Amino acid sequence: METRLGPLHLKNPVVTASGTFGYGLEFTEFVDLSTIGALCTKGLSLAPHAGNVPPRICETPAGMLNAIGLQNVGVKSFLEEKLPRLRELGATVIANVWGDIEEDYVAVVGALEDAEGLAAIELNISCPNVERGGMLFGNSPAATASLVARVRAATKRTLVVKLSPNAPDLVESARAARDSGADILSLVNTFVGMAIDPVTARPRLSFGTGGLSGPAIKPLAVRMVFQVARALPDVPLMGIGGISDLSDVLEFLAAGASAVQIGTANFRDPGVSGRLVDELEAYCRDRDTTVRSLVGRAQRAPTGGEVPGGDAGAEG
Amino acid sequence: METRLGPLHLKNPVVTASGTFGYGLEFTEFVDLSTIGALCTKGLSLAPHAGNVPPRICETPAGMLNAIGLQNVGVKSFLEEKLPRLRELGATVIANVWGDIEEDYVAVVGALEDAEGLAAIELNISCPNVERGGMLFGNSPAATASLVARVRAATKRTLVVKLSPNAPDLVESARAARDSGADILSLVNTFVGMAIDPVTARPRLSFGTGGLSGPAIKPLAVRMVFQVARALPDVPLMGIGGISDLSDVLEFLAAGASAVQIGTANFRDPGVSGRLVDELEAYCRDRDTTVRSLVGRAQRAPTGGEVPGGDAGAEG
Amino acid sequence: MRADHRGVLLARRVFSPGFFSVTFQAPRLARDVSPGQFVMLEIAGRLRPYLRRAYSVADADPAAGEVEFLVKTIGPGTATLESLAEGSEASLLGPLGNGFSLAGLGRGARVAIVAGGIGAAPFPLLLRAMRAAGVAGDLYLGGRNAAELDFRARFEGLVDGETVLSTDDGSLGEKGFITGAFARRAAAAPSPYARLYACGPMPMFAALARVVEPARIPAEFSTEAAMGCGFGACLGCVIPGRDKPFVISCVEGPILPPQKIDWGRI
Amino acid sequence: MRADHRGVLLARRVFSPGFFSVTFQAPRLARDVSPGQFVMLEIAGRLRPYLRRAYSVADADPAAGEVEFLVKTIGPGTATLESLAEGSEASLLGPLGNGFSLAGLGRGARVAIVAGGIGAAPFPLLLRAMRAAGVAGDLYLGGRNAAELDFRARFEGLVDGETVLSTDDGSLGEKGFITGAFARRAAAAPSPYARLYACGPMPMFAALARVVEPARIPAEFSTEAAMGCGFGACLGCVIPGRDKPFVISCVEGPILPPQKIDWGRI
Ligand SMILES: Cc1cc2nc3c(=O)[nH]c(=O)nc-3n(C[C@H](O)[C@H](O)[C@H](O)COP(=O)(O)OP(=O)(O)OC[C@H]3O[C@@H](n4cnc5c(N)ncnc54)[C@H](O)[C@@H]3O)c2cc1C
Ligand SMILES: Cc1cc2nc3c(=O)[nH]c(=O)nc-3n(C[C@H](O)[C@H](O)[C@H](O)COP(=O)(O)OP(=O)(O)OC[C@H]3O[C@@H](n4cnc5c(N)ncnc54)[C@H](O)[C@@H]3O)c2cc1C
Ligand SMILES: Cc1cc2nc3c(=O)[nH]c(=O)nc-3n(C[C@H](O)[C@H](O)[C@H](O)COP(=O)(O)O)c2cc1C
Ligand SMILES: Cc1cc2nc3c(=O)[nH]c(=O)nc-3n(C[C@H](O)[C@H](O)[C@H](O)COP(=O)(O)O)c2cc1C
Ligand code: FES
Ligand code: FES
Repeated sequence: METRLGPLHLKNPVVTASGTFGYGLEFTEFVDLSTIGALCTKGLSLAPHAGNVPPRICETPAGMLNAIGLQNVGVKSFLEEKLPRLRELGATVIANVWGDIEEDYVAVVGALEDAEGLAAIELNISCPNVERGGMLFGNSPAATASLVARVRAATKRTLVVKLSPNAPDLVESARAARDSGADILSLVNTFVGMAIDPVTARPRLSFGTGGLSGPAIKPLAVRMVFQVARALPDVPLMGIGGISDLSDVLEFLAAGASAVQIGTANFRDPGVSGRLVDELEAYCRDRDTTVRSLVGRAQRAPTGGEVPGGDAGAEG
Repeated sequence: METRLGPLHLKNPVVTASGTFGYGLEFTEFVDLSTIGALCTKGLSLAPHAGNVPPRICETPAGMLNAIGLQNVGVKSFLEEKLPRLRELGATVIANVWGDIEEDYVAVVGALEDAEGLAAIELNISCPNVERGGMLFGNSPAATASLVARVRAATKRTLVVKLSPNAPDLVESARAARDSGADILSLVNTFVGMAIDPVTARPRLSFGTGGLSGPAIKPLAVRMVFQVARALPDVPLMGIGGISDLSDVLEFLAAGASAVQIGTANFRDPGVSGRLVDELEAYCRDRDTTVRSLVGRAQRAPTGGEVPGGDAGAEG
Repeated sequence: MRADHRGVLLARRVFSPGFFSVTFQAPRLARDVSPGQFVMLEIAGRLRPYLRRAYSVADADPAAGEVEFLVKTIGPGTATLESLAEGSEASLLGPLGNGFSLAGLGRGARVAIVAGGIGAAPFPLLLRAMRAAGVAGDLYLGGRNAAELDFRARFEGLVDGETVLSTDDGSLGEKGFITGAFARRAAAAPSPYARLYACGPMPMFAALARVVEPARIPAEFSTEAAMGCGFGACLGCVIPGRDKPFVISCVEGPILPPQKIDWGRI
Repeated sequence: MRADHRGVLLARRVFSPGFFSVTFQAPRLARDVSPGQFVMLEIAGRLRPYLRRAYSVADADPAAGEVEFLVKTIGPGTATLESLAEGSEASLLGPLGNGFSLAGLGRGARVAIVAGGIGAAPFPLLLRAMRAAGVAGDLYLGGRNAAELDFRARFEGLVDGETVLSTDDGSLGEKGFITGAFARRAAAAPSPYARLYACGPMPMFAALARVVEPARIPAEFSTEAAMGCGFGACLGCVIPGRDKPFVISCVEGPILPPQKIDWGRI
């Protein structure tokens, strides 16, 4: 099950996704943290951050919307109160970080640089760049390139860049991140969505819009992983989006992801990540195959079947 | 329940979506076609079209993927065999059309120009523009503008332009369509997605990718309708995406749609469109309100609640 | 006439793990259905499965107002049916499709029925109609192993003719594919069979087509495709055709003669 | 310790339309839970509702290994519970949250319990604990109308004190809000009550806070927020706080003193 993503070596490809696994410590009764490939922390900022006013979440068909607003304890208390305990528990930790301007990212990464027991940094670029009037870092390849380059220069650590599915051109964003020094790309973050109470006609989230996650987005995430893997076959990918069971894991591996991140499923089923490690191991044993050989299989399958005169209409 | 969308007057705001209602005649045992606001035909091309090889559809969490490939009987047999019967049944018909190059669209619209009993034309711009190497008409505002202008010049009919949610910048595409002569915008079409069989690692659809529809996409569609209604308050909108029950209809109206289109729900529940007309009528009667006054209510609701220092992070 | 019938689950009969039958109270459907037709079944209020699932009507008792389905568990739809509590409701959209035809078969005519696994589902109702029309028939049932053919008990007393069994592993009846067993008997000239009715996976149909087309035995295959609606609206269920690009299997079928299918494009 | 317990539905008791109780077999949970704690409940294999739903443990019988929930039907989650067949399984994640505290209440102490509608859910278990600790208490139950208070039957024999009822329409007990009924009795100086336990909608809490804070009556409110996980992982359930921006209600609560909540930001 040993999994290599460029410079990052994990004992298996099952990782828990940022913001859906707290700081790991909330899950100790449900998962032995030393058994999963890695965990991504809640998004860390330099200072503690309060987040948005409630309601922050609501349910949608086969998924949920959230606008937590990146509430977190801040990098200092993470290093003092969380990381040491995670080390004791033998967890492989990826620190997910964010900021409002490039300097914020650089500062957080700097604060983490000498910390013991961090396997990698994951940049959440789905944040509003306040210097650019709130336009998201992830929504322009130029902004992505500039941010990733700045962070790359500031750290020797393995750098994961987490792509936003809301980017106008995902492959361009992926290329920009890769060319600016990302070692690994993780995709996808949540899709901007909205739910409105039919009776009061008020948005269900106080923030108005929120990020859509859960099984509902899986077909979109699989397509994006497939597309980026095809365009950038040399970049190791972590697939994310609605993964709930073993077949979902296999689906993302087949699409071209070398590892997967489990998100919203952790809320419904806090033990799911540990169980998926066991199930994937059993699957590989039974078919005596390796995780590595499961990666990208769909890339080699023939597609595009149409009859003469058939069009390429993916819609209808 | 009388509903005005610019030049288009419907007896009520409940319309059935293209490709999910056949040519209407498949539903006569389940819906009295004269009672619904309108029906959109399967996408029509000048010549009959065969479509993609099976498998063409697969189920996804709270939705489905399709790559039918725009199979249709062609405009000639539509005019000879379908439209006359639809007229007899008292149906209000919107002809959904598509093509590979601008001339195709112009030709289909021309063939429909003198047909009796068509309420409007709906342009499906989510089709590959073969002249532009298959890039979808809907994915560039320039291509959209050029196509809509050509069609606008070719017809006196009410023109609905159906937007693709896969466009890099939906509001730009909407503006381009409006500025080039669209009377009404309908949104959204399906989202490009993919499903892979976990065991065989082959895409579940022979075409590879497909269009995602159903309740799963509702939060994304609601957000897009809300966003376009806010940017272009003067343009009448038809909201589409995962609508299955009355509260979904109310949600899209609140977001800013003047009418709604029911799609995939017609497969599960062929009588749903007629029932929604009755339920909406009853709802308005009980609260003695009008459909018109339900439109855009959420636009007026306050949003963006955050605490000092709270960020605008819609994701996480 | 097609309608969305309310059905109440009366009874479930389990033949072997994953093979069972369910009987619903649905009077109008029981009256209107003919052999080979199917319904699109939904269990109310569920998002999973999202689309309805297609099931052939295995048997119908108009007097009692009951319809029965023979089911093999595969995924969420069939699993829901397997665990559905008695007394629960389902909506049964149907009857759908064209159904089998006995036209042109006089009293005393002899036909063959070939079923691969759960493909046997539509045949109890067809056998009743045959008996009423005085048509005799041999039943060929093939499966992976003996356990997967336990549901043959459902055919007791229904067959006016021979019952031939085969299993891939030889644990019951002849060893090998049922198509071989059928071919050996049907090949005889003149063929003992005036018509072939078959239901099973596509490869079985392809093998049967290679037998009956040269032998000029008229055949009716109950085809299966992933269906989004079941009544001609989604165009999801097409099968490559010979005289046109695609056959819409839910309305032009599911019962199709081999001549309508382009086996080269399957 | 928190765990995902398998629960089997033993019985359902319906008090009035939309108001019912469900009893599950779940021995370890029955043993480990304390008053005011809750579980996140899921019915296996369903995509709807997608997230688990939170329910206070209304009562627990460690000897019999049973836990009971008092429920009001609102949407898909509660509706599924209302129609769940006996013998069906659910997963019960818990016990979660901090629970009520009886600390500092000597034998003979008298407290008040104020419940708005289904907010009464957590109190049977609390009343048992009070009786064991020799603490007396008056129960204040408020609802929209008489029918919505039929579940008061569930409290028979549990209250060591007065039971005061009120309805908005006056169809049962005093007319008006239950907070008024409580205020009139609690206001007396010295207050008859050493502590207030309350559960209901936020506006009720706000009204109660305006009574107990000036009167210096210690209070414990069982708060309610939309919960994504129930164990501190999603940060979806926060409530505006006084000494910090937000309280994470699922782990720091759901039982909170009014002093921790910033009523101005509710
Ligand atoms: C006209 C018609 C009549 C039918 N009659 C019957 C019947 O009487 N009894 C019965 O048991 N079934 C019948 N079927 C098949 C039945 O509809 C499918 O088995 C069912 O849709 C499976 O749904 P599911 O949710 O359980 O599995 P799904 O999740 O839909 O399928 C699970 C996996 O199995 C694959 N799959 C889907 N259908 C089949 C299949 N038929 N065979 C093999 N793999 C499949 C899917 O691609 C998927 O990978 C009929 C199908 C049609 C089109
Ligand atoms: C700690 C805690 C303990 C709880 N204990 C109980 C209990 O013991 N018994 C019980 O019946 N309920 C209890 N609840 C409330 C219960 O969790 C909700 O009623 C339930 O989530 C509703 O889910 P649903 O799917 O039925 O409706 P949903 O679809 O979740 O809600 C339907 C509509 O009602 C709104 N809504 C959601 N929750 C509430 C609510 N609580 N009150 C009013 N409107 C709401 C939603 O915004 C939505 O618009 C508790 C909640 C919490 C946080
Ligand atoms: C099977 C299928 C076929 C479709 N065919 C067309 C089409 O021919 N033209 C078109 O403009 N939209 C087509 N659509 C898109 C729908 O009209 C609708 O925009 C989309 O499905 C989203 O709505 P829904 O979630 O309610 O289904 C099709 C959708 C489905 C599911
Ligand atoms: C409540 C919640 C909070 C999240 N917080 C973060 C975050 O802080 N940083 C981040 O990069 N992604 C965050 N995400 C996104 C997830 O990590 C993941 O990318 C997304 O949810 C899609 O995966 P899923 O469908 O498996 O949940 C959050 C998601 C949810 C549901
Ligand atoms: S299943 Fe929809 S057209 Fe046949
Ligand atoms: S419900 Fe998830 S943190 Fe409280």
